[in-house]
Amino acid sequence: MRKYSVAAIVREALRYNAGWERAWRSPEPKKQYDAVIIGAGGHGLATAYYLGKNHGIKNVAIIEKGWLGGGNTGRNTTIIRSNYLQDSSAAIYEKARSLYETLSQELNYNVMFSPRGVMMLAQTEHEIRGYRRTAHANNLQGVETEFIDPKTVKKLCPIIELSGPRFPVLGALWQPRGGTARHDAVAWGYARACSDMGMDIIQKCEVTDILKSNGKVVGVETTKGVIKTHNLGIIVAGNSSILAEKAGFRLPIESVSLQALVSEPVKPCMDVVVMANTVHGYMSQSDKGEMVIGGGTDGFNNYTQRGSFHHIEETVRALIETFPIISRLKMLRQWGGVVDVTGDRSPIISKTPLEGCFINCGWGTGGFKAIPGSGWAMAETMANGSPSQLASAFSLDRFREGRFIDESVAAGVAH
Amino acid sequence: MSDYNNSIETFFYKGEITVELSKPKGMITLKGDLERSNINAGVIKTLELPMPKVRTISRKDGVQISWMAPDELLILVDFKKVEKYIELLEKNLKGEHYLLANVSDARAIFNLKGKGVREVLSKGTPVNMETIKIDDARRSRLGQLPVAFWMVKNTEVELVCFRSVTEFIFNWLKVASAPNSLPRYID
Amino acid sequence: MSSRLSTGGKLIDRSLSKEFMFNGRRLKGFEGDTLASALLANDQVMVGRSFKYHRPRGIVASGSEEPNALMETGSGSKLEPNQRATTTKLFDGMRVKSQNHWPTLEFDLGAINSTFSKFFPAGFYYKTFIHPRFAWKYLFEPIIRKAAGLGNAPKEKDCDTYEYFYAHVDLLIIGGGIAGLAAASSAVKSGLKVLIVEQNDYWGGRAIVDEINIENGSGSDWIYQQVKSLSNEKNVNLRLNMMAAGVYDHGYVLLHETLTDGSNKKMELRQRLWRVRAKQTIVATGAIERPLAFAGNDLPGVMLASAVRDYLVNFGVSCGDRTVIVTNNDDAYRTAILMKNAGLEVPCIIDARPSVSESLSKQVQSLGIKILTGKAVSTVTGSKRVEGVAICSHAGSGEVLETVACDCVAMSGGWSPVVHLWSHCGGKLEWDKKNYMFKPDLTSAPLGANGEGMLTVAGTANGFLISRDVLSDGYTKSKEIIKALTGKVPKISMEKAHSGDESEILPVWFMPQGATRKLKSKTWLDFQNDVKVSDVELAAQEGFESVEHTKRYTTLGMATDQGKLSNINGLAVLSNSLNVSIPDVGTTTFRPPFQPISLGAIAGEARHELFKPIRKTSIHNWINANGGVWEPVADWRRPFCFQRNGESIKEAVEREIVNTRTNCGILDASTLGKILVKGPDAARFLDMIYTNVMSNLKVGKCRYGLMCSENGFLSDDGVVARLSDDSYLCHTTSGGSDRIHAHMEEWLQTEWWDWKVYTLNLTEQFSQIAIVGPKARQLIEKMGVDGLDLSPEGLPFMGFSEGFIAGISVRIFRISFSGELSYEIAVPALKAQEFWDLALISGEEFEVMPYGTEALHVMRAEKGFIMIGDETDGTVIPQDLGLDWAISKKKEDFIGKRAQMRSFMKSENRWKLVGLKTIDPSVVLPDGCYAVDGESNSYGHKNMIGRVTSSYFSPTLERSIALALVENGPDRMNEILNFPNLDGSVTKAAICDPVFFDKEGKNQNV
Amino acid sequence: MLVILCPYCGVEAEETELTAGGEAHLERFGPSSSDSEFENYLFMRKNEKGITFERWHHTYGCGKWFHAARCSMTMEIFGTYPAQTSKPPKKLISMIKKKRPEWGEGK
Ligand SMILES: Cc1cc2nc3c(=O)[nH]c(=O)nc-3n(C[C@H](O)[C@H](O)[C@H](O)COP(=O)(O)OP(=O)(O)OC[C@H]3O[C@@H](n4cnc5c(N)ncnc54)[C@H](O)[C@@H]3O)c2cc1C
Ligand SMILES: NC(=O)c1ccc[n+]([C@@H]2O[C@H](COP(=O)([O-])OP(=O)(O)OC[C@H]3O[C@@H](n4cnc5c(N)ncnc54)[C@H](O)[C@@H]3O)[C@@H](O)[C@H]2O)c1
Ligand SMILES: Cc1cc2nc3c(=O)[nH]c(=O)nc-3n(C[C@H](O)[C@H](O)[C@H](O)COP(=O)(O)O)c2cc1C
Ligand SMILES: [Zn+2]
Repeated sequence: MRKYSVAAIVREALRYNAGWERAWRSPEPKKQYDAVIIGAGGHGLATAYYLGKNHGIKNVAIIEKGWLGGGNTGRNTTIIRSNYLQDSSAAIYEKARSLYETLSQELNYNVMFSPRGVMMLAQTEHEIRGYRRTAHANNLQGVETEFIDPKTVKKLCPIIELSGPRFPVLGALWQPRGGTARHDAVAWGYARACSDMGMDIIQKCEVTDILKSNGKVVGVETTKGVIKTHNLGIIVAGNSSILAEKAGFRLPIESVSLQALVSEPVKPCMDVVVMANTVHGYMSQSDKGEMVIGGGTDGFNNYTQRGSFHHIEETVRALIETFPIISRLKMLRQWGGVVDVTGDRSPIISKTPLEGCFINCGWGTGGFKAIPGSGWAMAETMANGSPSQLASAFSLDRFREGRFIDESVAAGVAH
Repeated sequence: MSDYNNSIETFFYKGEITVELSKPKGMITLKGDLERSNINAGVIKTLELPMPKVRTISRKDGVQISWMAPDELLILVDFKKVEKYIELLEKNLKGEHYLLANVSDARAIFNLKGKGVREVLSKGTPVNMETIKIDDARRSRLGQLPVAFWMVKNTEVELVCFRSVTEFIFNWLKVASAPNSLPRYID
Repeated sequence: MSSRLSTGGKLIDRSLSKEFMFNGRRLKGFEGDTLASALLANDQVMVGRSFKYHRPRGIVASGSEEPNALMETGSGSKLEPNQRATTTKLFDGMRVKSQNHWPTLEFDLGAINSTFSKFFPAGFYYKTFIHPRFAWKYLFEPIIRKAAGLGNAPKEKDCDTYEYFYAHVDLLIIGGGIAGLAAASSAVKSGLKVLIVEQNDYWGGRAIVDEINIENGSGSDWIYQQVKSLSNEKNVNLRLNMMAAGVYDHGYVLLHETLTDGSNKKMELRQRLWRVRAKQTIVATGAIERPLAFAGNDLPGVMLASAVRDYLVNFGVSCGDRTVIVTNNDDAYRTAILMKNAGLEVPCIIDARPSVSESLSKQVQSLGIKILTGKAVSTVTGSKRVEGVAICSHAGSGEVLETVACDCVAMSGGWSPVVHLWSHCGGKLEWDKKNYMFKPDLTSAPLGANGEGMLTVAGTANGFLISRDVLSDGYTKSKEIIKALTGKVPKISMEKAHSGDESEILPVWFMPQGATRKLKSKTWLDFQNDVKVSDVELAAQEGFESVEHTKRYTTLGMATDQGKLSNINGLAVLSNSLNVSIPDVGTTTFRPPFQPISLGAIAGEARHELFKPIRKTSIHNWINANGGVWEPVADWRRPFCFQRNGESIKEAVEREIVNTRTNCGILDASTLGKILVKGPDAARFLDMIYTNVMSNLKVGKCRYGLMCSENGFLSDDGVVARLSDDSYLCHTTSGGSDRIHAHMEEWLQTEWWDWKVYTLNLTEQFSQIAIVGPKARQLIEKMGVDGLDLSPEGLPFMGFSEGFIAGISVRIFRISFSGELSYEIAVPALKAQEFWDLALISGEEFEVMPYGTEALHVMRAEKGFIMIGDETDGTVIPQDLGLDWAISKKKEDFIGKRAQMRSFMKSENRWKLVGLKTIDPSVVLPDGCYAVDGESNSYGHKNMIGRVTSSYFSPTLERSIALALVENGPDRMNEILNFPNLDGSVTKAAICDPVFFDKEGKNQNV
Repeated sequence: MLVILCPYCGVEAEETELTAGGEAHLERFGPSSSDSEFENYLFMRKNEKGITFERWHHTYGCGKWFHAARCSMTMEIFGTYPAQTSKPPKKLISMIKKKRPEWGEGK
């Protein structure tokens, strides 16, 4: 793989960039692989990458029905944080966040991880208590967070209105090394590294069935023919129920549309990520200058990547109340993604009733931040055939046992 | 008595339409199977009014029955006569399965008058106001809040909301009927 | 130079002149001008800088597709960045600034990027700024952010207002060109309710400029007549300044109406967002001309040929003294002819096609315009504006044949139907092989609620380029829809437009055909985002083969114009590089809004005091005037405490507690939910809803009950009173009333629908006033009771009765959340303030004082009572809280019972409720802190064994108290736990009974 | 932005007047059920990509729960019916089959 560097850019510039190689190959599928991953989103690609890197399993195919990174990985609001409450969540999200810190160097691909800080506003007494609790838990979990007062909030983000008529800002939970990353680059960086290890990323190829024999997985049927494997990872986010059905089991998942929008770009006016959960809105400013705004989910199953406009209205109202100066900015584009929401809103990384078939799903509205950690844990689970330490709490049986991982409890939302 | 009694505060505004909080009215919720002849008969007998058809009201001389749901009516009478009517209803519904409650204090009624009344409401309700006729009743939302309303004249609507949000609804209506703010779309 | 001609200009009124300021320069325009036409009239050709390279940018287009002319308008609370000059009306006194440069538009330091643009090809940042790691946040990222971003965000609050409007129509027609107007006139007699909207402030669309003939008159006359007669029709509504922003499921169309031009300095109603429900919609949005890609095509002065024509005809503005036309189709010849006829120079038409039809060439040549067929632009010369074009053969690689001096280049690459709205909700496109454009595939329409198509397209938007076809398509599509809606074919006379045929377009996506890499790296596709032909080719070369990858890698089409001009050319370049057909490459997804719309308009009226409803109790205003410190509780406001002059909040709370425990306190508890449940099956129903048994509750008695979700977790609690054999009044928490009522109805309607039960939420019918403390009974008696026996026997603890106090009809409950003698009195809400006032007067001698929620919370914690939301958080089951006594063992079933049988819920190691006393009684444990045992868990975290759920300083006990959930807590009495603080210190506290005060209940049972 | 007919009050209600309530026709499992029956009932969902039967509540209206048959890909509404039933009406089923012959009912 050609190394990316300033020197390479200069060299290429002088010959009109004639020498750049493909970032990833687009091969035809082989007949058989040691492991097959369905879904070339961030989680699928990261899983493949760590299978190769951490476990030496490199004869791997990643099968993608569309274009790689085109699912939720390509349409999320890129918030990265790990200030979760429960131990199991804090562990995997912090693992992911810390991998993000060095991901650009590791992949030799600038994913623009920007640890600009994430603040979650407390706007009721109840929320203050909730966030104080999270700060205490994070302190014990080794996640660096603190509860800050309104003055500090204003200093970090001057465009916030502290004394909204309805919900004044009473403080915030602050994670200084949370932030954002360039979502597409995360997928592209992993894809390039996977391809470089010899893995096959097969795009425009849909898995149409899962082939089994004696309760074990033996391969997949795709629009490009049958591909054999004994180690299968289903990592398809909003489409999880459909593939699970083909594999012969059901999931505690509903697919709903989650929306987002961007404003027209403006010069930097906001240096941190702000989430305001009482009024339901969150916003950050991208490096290009757009205000990136996350909306709400529809209450009904929806596979269209579109959503209902009233969620956008609700979100925008909340954000104008929080950041009054944005009222005269304009919405440039809105879109939706099909997210997979579980019964306790926490993800699933698990073995399945079908031997040799593993699933990673349920990241719902908040799995971008988890990509490296999830890939790490999923790869370990697939390589060993049993859940890794990081993944063990996220198994499918937790619903039967009543062992939920409920993060909503501390006034948190899951983005 | 103190001056803070927001429950009897006056709310009045005149813009494109006139918005006025009505004097407290007697309001009774009746829940019961409206298909049952005994219930029907009991209501008709007590109020001396026909049963309203689906999504309409029937009214006469200060007494009104508003259709609210297949099993729910809102009965409007003189504020002072609520208890009397409840007693009568209980008598006339004896033996039936029903629920009856005085909700006069739980709701506020606004009177909205003026040519633009349909347009003002169209700023906040997804109901097609163009098709709402005299004596039609609807439950829907206005902005973010649940309301019910009925058309008493072509230019007059009565709108019911929860009492706790009287002021909010009033402010909303005030903004919506600000001078020169109507699109002049519905004539 | 660009200038205002002495005559002409259909849209301007020369008698009304307007002055405006551009970058501090005082300029003149006329009524009817857009900001863009006025700038051009003043020879302001350079109007901005591009996004990435900060290259000089001029006006390219005349409508919403304009990528370059983005301005800052207004100031202070009316400041608005990125205003598109081509769609902004000029007004007198307007102040405008150009954007994305420093220090000035003409001299911009950022333009250094342009010098080094070679080194910033598509995606360059993914390949660099990787080392050193920390430099990204502190060095590279800030520089990149500053360079990008176009205009400045406002600094002040928006002073204007916005609103919504719902409209319901049978037929919505979007676009007021000839196709839209024809469609509307078809519908006149149908009786259908029709709304036709046009984004411009005039009707007619392109036909105004490209004078066409309809029947025996001019197109303009026809348009005038149509609008006039439509305006008289009752069933047709015509609206200008209304832009269709988005199409959503089930016929929901968002229209954005502009109500003001911004000239008013005061607050005004600025925009209205229409939410239209249309049974059917006709999209007649016309087409957009495509630019041509050639080297230097981004220089100010290079414009769309149709725009040059628009400025001339509509505004009397010449975009250049010498205009060279570059084209691949006949349409641009119109511009040549018009310019020439206006007395301007047109040195030549560079036509990439090998030949032109005889009639056209004769016509043009007779005017003295040279036609250079088979030629192309090799490069445009000039630095900040066009100075000339170097001409080459289209077939070659760009070898210059001759150079022609000019100050304007008018280009036309053909037309693309405006298919955005068709596509928003799933309409598919097909490739028109004749005209080389994507047009709607009418067999794959976006579907409505009934599964049938809800949208159709007419006119140019449907791919018809000749007015004859456009007009007839307008009529035809409308007739089809009317037939579908009414079952009748409308009888109307379809008027005819006359137009000659045009010769075929040559597909040219960049020129010359064999352009070198060097030329391609100067050939712009996306003018705003600085995406060049070479960038798209590089993306393809690097494997970004999907059009979506190319878009995201190069940012093609992601600017504020959303690629209205650049997308098709970009696709074509990509298809060329990949060697696949354009339809196989496909388009990127069209998303709302059609044009950017303000966030203010999206928020509508719901701002400031209308942002979110506040619910107010009957006592609200009194509380507000008497020192109440508000706290939001669900949608209500409740007083945290009543602060007196000179008192801190803490002091106020302590005073309220001490007074309530020693004298008497009064509390507005009206926000508590009150749900009436009635019917022969009410008892059986409540046995399912509550964990405890309610069927054996005696009439006249109260019982504290718990409710769980079906998933087993505690969701609400409250006191249930049995009013009669078949009716109960269920009290819920303040936040719970609507939720619990909905929960009950859901179960009744969807599971036990044959049970005879009705429920009604009576929360607001009654205000609930609690009179609490040792002197409570005396106080109420002093108020004067009628029909009530308040003696301990007459109204014992957990009893209730009905009667009158001070002449007000009440229901009085003897329940206590404070551990004191306590009466909760339900009075009709309209009487509540009167009751409150009377209680305060009567209570004077008993030193009655109002208290707030914090005193309430402290007192309940002193008694070890749980609070939903404090001790519970959605993961706690009643068993965790020592509430096993409230969980019936007898009942076969209740909501949540099965869930609580799962292994994890029965686990030995659950965290359970205990009390905590800090070793140092003056130290209050921080809210939400955790206890640790000194070990590490499997993740390497410090092992947590419990957490504080409520923590207060108790003035009653003069020490701190806390409630906590601790692993096996009740078995660990007196054990000392360590609670690490955030500053590294540790607070020690001993486990104790959660009831800190009056465990035997002496105080309340009096 | 859906519009769904409430079968109780006959109102073509807009989505903002309604609350979505998830999969319809779930069979409740109580204390005598097995762990996996209960798990299935409470959590496992068909989550159909295509025709789904689901619950809706006319919140800003008559307050009644009803059921709708809807396609989660096209948003087509095939019909609505009262919630007091444990399976969809036969007429509705045959109507759907006619419109979508490839549909496999009740997977
Ligand atoms: C609007 C929005 C905002 C969000 N904001 C945030 C945020 O701020 N922070 C955050 O952390 N998370 C956020 N998320 C969530 C985050 O985007 C997702 O959790 C994450 O991207 C999921 O990644 P994935 O790889 O699991 O899924 P995807 O990226 O969706 O990848 C799944 C892939 O599987 C493919 N696939 C599906 N079926 C098949 C098949 N049969 N055969 C082959 N391939 C198939 C799909 O085409 C797709 O490419 C947001 C999501 C959305 C929609
Ligand atoms: N020969 C050619 O190459 C060529 C090319 C294009 C157009 N034309 C001519 O132009 C005319 C086209 O007539 P037409 O009626 O189809 O189109 P038009 O362009 O004249 O009218 C479309 C109208 O829709 C409006 N519009 C677009 N998007 C809108 C939105 N989102 N909301 C509200 N309004 C919106 C536009 O402002 C415009 O006024 C014909 O005379 C045709 O011959 C010719
Ligand atoms: C963080 C982020 C920033 C974005 N910024 C822009 C932008 O500046 N311009 C733009 O046109 N789209 C922007 N998009 C939206 C994408 O164009 C696109 O709508 C989104 O990825 C979903 O894909 P789809 O619309 O093709 O379905 C952005 C998306 C994300 C996730
Ligand atoms: Zn209804």
